[in-house]
Amino acid sequence: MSAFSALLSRDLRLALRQSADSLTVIAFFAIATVLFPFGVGPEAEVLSRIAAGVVWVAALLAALLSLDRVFVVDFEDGTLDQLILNGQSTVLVVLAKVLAHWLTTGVPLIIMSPVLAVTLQLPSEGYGVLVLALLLGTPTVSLIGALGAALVLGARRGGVLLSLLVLPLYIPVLIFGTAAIEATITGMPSQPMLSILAGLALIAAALCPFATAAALRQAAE
Amino acid sequence: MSAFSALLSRDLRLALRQSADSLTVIAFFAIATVLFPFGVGPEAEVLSRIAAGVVWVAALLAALLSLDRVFVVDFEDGTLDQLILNGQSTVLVVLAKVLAHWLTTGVPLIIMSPVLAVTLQLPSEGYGVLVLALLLGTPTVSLIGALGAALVLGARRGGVLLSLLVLPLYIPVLIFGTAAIEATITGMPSQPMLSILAGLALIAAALCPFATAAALRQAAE
Amino acid sequence: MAFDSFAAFIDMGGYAAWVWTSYGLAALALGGILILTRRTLKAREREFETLKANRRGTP
Amino acid sequence: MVFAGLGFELAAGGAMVLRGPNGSGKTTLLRLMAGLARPVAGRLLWSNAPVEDPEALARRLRFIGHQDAIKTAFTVRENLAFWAAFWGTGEPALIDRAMDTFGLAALADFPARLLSAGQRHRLALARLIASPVPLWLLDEPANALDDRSTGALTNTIAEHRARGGMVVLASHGADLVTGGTTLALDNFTPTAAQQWVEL
Amino acid sequence: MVFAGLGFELAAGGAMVLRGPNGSGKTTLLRLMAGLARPVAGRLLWSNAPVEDPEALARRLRFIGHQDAIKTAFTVRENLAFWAAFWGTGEPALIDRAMDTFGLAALADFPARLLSAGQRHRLALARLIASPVPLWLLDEPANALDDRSTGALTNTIAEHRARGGMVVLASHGADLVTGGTTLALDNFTPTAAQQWVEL
Amino acid sequence: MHKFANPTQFMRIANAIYPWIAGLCLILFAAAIPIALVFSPPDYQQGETVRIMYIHVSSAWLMMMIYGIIAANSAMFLIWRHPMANLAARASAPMGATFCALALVTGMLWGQPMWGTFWVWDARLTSTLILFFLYIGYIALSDAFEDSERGDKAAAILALVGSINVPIIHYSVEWWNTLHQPSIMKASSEGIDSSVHPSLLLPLFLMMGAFTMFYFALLVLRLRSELLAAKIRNARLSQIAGHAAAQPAE
Ligand code: HEM
Ligand SMILES: Nc1ncnc2c1ncn2[C@@H]1O[C@H](COP(=O)(O)OP(=O)(O)OP(=O)(O)O)[C@@H](O)[C@H]1O
Ligand SMILES: Nc1ncnc2c1ncn2[C@@H]1O[C@H](COP(=O)(O)OP(=O)(O)OP(=O)(O)O)[C@@H](O)[C@H]1O
Ligand SMILES: [Mg+2]
Ligand SMILES: [Mg+2]
Repeated sequence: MSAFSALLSRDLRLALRQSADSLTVIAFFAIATVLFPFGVGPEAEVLSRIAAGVVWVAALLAALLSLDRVFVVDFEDGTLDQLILNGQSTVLVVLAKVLAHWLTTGVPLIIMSPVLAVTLQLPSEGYGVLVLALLLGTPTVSLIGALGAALVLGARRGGVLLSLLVLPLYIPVLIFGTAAIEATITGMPSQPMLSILAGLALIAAALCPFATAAALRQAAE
Repeated sequence: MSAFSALLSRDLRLALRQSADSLTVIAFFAIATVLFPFGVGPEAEVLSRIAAGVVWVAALLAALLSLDRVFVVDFEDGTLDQLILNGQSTVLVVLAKVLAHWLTTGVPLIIMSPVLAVTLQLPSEGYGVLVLALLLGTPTVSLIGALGAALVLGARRGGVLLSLLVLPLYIPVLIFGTAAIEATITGMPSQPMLSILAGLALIAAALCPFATAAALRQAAE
Repeated sequence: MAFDSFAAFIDMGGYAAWVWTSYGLAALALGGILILTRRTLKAREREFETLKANRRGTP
Repeated sequence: MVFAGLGFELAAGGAMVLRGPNGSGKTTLLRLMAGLARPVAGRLLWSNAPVEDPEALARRLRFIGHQDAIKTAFTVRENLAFWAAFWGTGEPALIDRAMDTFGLAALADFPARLLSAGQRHRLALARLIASPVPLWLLDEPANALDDRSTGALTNTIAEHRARGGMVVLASHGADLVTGGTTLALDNFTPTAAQQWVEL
Repeated sequence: MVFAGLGFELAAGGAMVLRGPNGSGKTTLLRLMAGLARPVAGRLLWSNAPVEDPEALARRLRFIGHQDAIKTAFTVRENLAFWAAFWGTGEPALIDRAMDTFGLAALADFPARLLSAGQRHRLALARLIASPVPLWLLDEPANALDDRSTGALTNTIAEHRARGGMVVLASHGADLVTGGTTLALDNFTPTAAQQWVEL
Repeated sequence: MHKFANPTQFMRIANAIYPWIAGLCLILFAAAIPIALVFSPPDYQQGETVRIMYIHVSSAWLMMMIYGIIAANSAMFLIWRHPMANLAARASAPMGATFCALALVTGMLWGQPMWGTFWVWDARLTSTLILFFLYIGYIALSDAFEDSERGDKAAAILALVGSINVPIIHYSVEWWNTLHQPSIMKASSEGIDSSVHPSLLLPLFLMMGAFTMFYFALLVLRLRSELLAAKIRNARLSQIAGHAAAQPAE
């Protein structure tokens, strides 16, 4: 367990040391969201119609950009070899890194999302469920994304390939995440979608860490 | 000039060696575009209303992801030092890399865009001008993106920071690119917007390479 | 025999465009992958032969 | 890439130097022994039994390779402290001893980004002291070191062996150990023969 | 970080060895001479005149540092051929000579990814022959090389000097040159004094 | 098991049965195409468009079966390191992607006349699309590495993780109520009131058989091809490795 907490605190400190880091994820999220009114035009009814979808898509793309480097730096400077030789289990390493990623990107995104929803004129009933849906959805995003990041370690054009692998797997999260918000806005119960989001998170938590650990070990080989 | 063509052909060969490479950029473009109907819902009139904007935003994000690594790899393996010591000018290096980037990502994106416009139900008058606008806009994207990539060399989480620096500069391209398409669809002349796009490309071509070269020399120091 | 005439067969009860495109694309896809497979196989066989010949050539 | 019929023994306090021209397989063999690579054919034997539990093996060895595994945003001390905490062996006092031994004490609060090539490599080696284990696998440990640091390394290895530790190292230059066995790897043969390593 | 009052001369056929403990500033000085870093204060003099045109200086020198600048997707030959074409000096025959000299001929069509540490470094050094220039700046060129390759490097440097070339190199181990001057860098002092290098 | 892991043995068997598979494939196609296009009756609801079903359902079946085969072979490759399992998975992927694309396109071509739209975002269609992206991802990942072995293993892990999508595709029509047709197999075992009349099942099974045999026949050819590629690579490497320890001239 000491390995887990040592690694987690190292990753958090590394993220804090460059204080710009978490900020940049949020900033990307903000800018990508703000690009839409430019591309689509400022009409309120169009914007509020697409608001939930745009916030989710922007959050996914922001998470994706930050995922790109979850393992790459450690891989390239030889740290990964040493992390694997921890005498316990590579799954531990994966869990620490995923948790650190979620804390440094998922959480800031969740905190930021209501503000952006305002600029996109999301109807006010939607805010609570937007935060809740992101809270249930972002862990899945980090878990699946870490698997993708481990798989593309050492590949050329890793960033693009990562998106290719991971974005399709995000589709269910995106569908149920926006459906929950749409449901609330139109006065329907959002609870079924939210439970599916929770279920997806559980499935991802059960499968992804092992697959990620396997991918890391074979990347080191 | 021999340095320019040697570097250009090297970058193209590096890209071709993995035949999957250009494909992955296209695939990202496709997936990011396809994500929108998931987020926004499948109604034809909403989709066709936002089609032009979504295609442009997806193209920008795709270009952005691939820009991430334009200089990083050369920087990390020491190639950049040697490229700067070319005995001629660093601008040459920048031009070759930007051209290679545009040929391997901008051109495939342009070719792909009409297909994606179909899935988003863009009105049929828009296709020609979509291609034309991308043709005039993507060089600017590559030029500005290379500057951003050079600026963040050596920064951790380079990808995210890069997006942050570069995305706001893309806004004019995005605005006039989509405006040209909207104009055509609504039966107005698109020529003014297209000339502005061409003007932006010229300004970028005049300013960016020098700034990029300076940033690269700075990064090597 | 489900059709009265050749014209009816081509017309597919008014759904010619959908039915014939489906069959056409299927033929194209299966034929395409068959041809691609055979072509790479032939190319590799040739390459392997020359490689073996070269090896025999150089002691 | 496989080692044709390769075997050697290493007792407590023993040392082995891998020698051989570039590309003879020294790095490959060290990574294989560390469990970072798996043999294509054949087995890795430890005390004459196949390694069943690579995790237990990993707890007993430390591999220092061509790459330094240093975070440039951290100071020298933070780098050492992280690995000691992560591996869970060693105590805080050892971190200072490690920095003293490899002449890094003056640089303790220096960001690792500013270190020279040799200083970085010394920081990597300092982990051997900060987080002790019985078996050291060192890939060209004297690379980029100046004479004084090479001396410090030689002493460190000697002390480790005196305490019963084992060392396997790859080297081109001067011998860093006295009285160890030498394994010449010239006959690294890329054939699919059986391969085993016994420790 | 600045060199306090530093000056030396190098004639055609001359050689200089930079020596000093880790962190004494050898790499920094070499990068300064290459024009990759700029002096904080003071000037870089070449034939007693300040360097006005760093591009012209760059055409006359080759810097081989700790990093190898090798594309692992390319073969050994492709790597060499690219740099020769990029720098525009040298002819195709020289590429083969370069590979012969550093024992890479058999590996010519091998992807560079598969090379060992020493083979990679030899590939980096082979650029000196494939794309000739008068001044060589070499940072610890014998790192990771086996004995035979070190011999080949020594010969190559001697031949280069015999043809009137100049070499500045940083080294910890054996001397790679005969009869050159040695600059001991122990007194690298991190103060803001004037600094100049004359070649 | 071990006998099949040996490439030479395996290929001997595969080459021996190849003519039979190929012949069976030709016969099945020769029977299926005329029956599907000419001799079978139109559906009472869907009219002549039902003829698309023979292609659509056969491709859909193949794309799922091939993904299953890839996942199984990937597991064998990761656990026992059977090189043949890896080659079989690699050789299958492009065919799976082709059938998947075919199922999607024919589904869209059927959807337009039946549902009035090419595409809806329902569970089956979405999960099929994800399968297509998984195929593309598998292929891209397996040759994204300079070291082909790295690509093989990474792609194998992806294939295993992605395999949870296959049951989702199959059961999606039961778990969520959708526009898409429920399962035929279930409908026909209950017999009556099936949207798929027994006279339509004959051409469907013939076509499925023909597609399946087509896949296996092509698999043999592609395996032969992959093995040759591996042999060529090895020959190249050993040619060089013969001198790998070559040393500088002094
Ligand atoms: C793009 C659109 C479509 C897609 C992606 C799609 C996908 C699939 C898939 C994956 C299956 C195999 C399911 C399994 O065997 O478990 C299937 C079967 C089937 N599809 Fe579609 N389909 C599409 C459109 C349609 C349309 C428009 C119809 C008819 C109106 C249709 C009718 C059927 C039938 C009858 C079956 C066989 C039922 C079964 O075995 O489950 N499909 N389709
Ligand atoms: N997949 C592979 N197939 C064939 N040969 C390979 C493969 N990977 C590596 N090699 C060869 O194995 C050798 C690598 O050996 P290794 O890196 O262990 O050498 P080394 O003894 O550490 O050399 P150095 O002294 O240069 O560090 C190289 O000659 C390389 O060409
Ligand atoms: N920005 C800086 N401020 C202060 N000191 C610095 C700075 N950058 C580097 N240094 C110091 O300068 C030295 C770097 O010198 P350099 O890398 O040239 O050493 P070297 O002689 O090449 O050593 P080695 O033999 O280890 O390669 C280090 O001691 C480092 O601490
Ligand atoms: Mg080595
Ligand atoms: Mg140095």
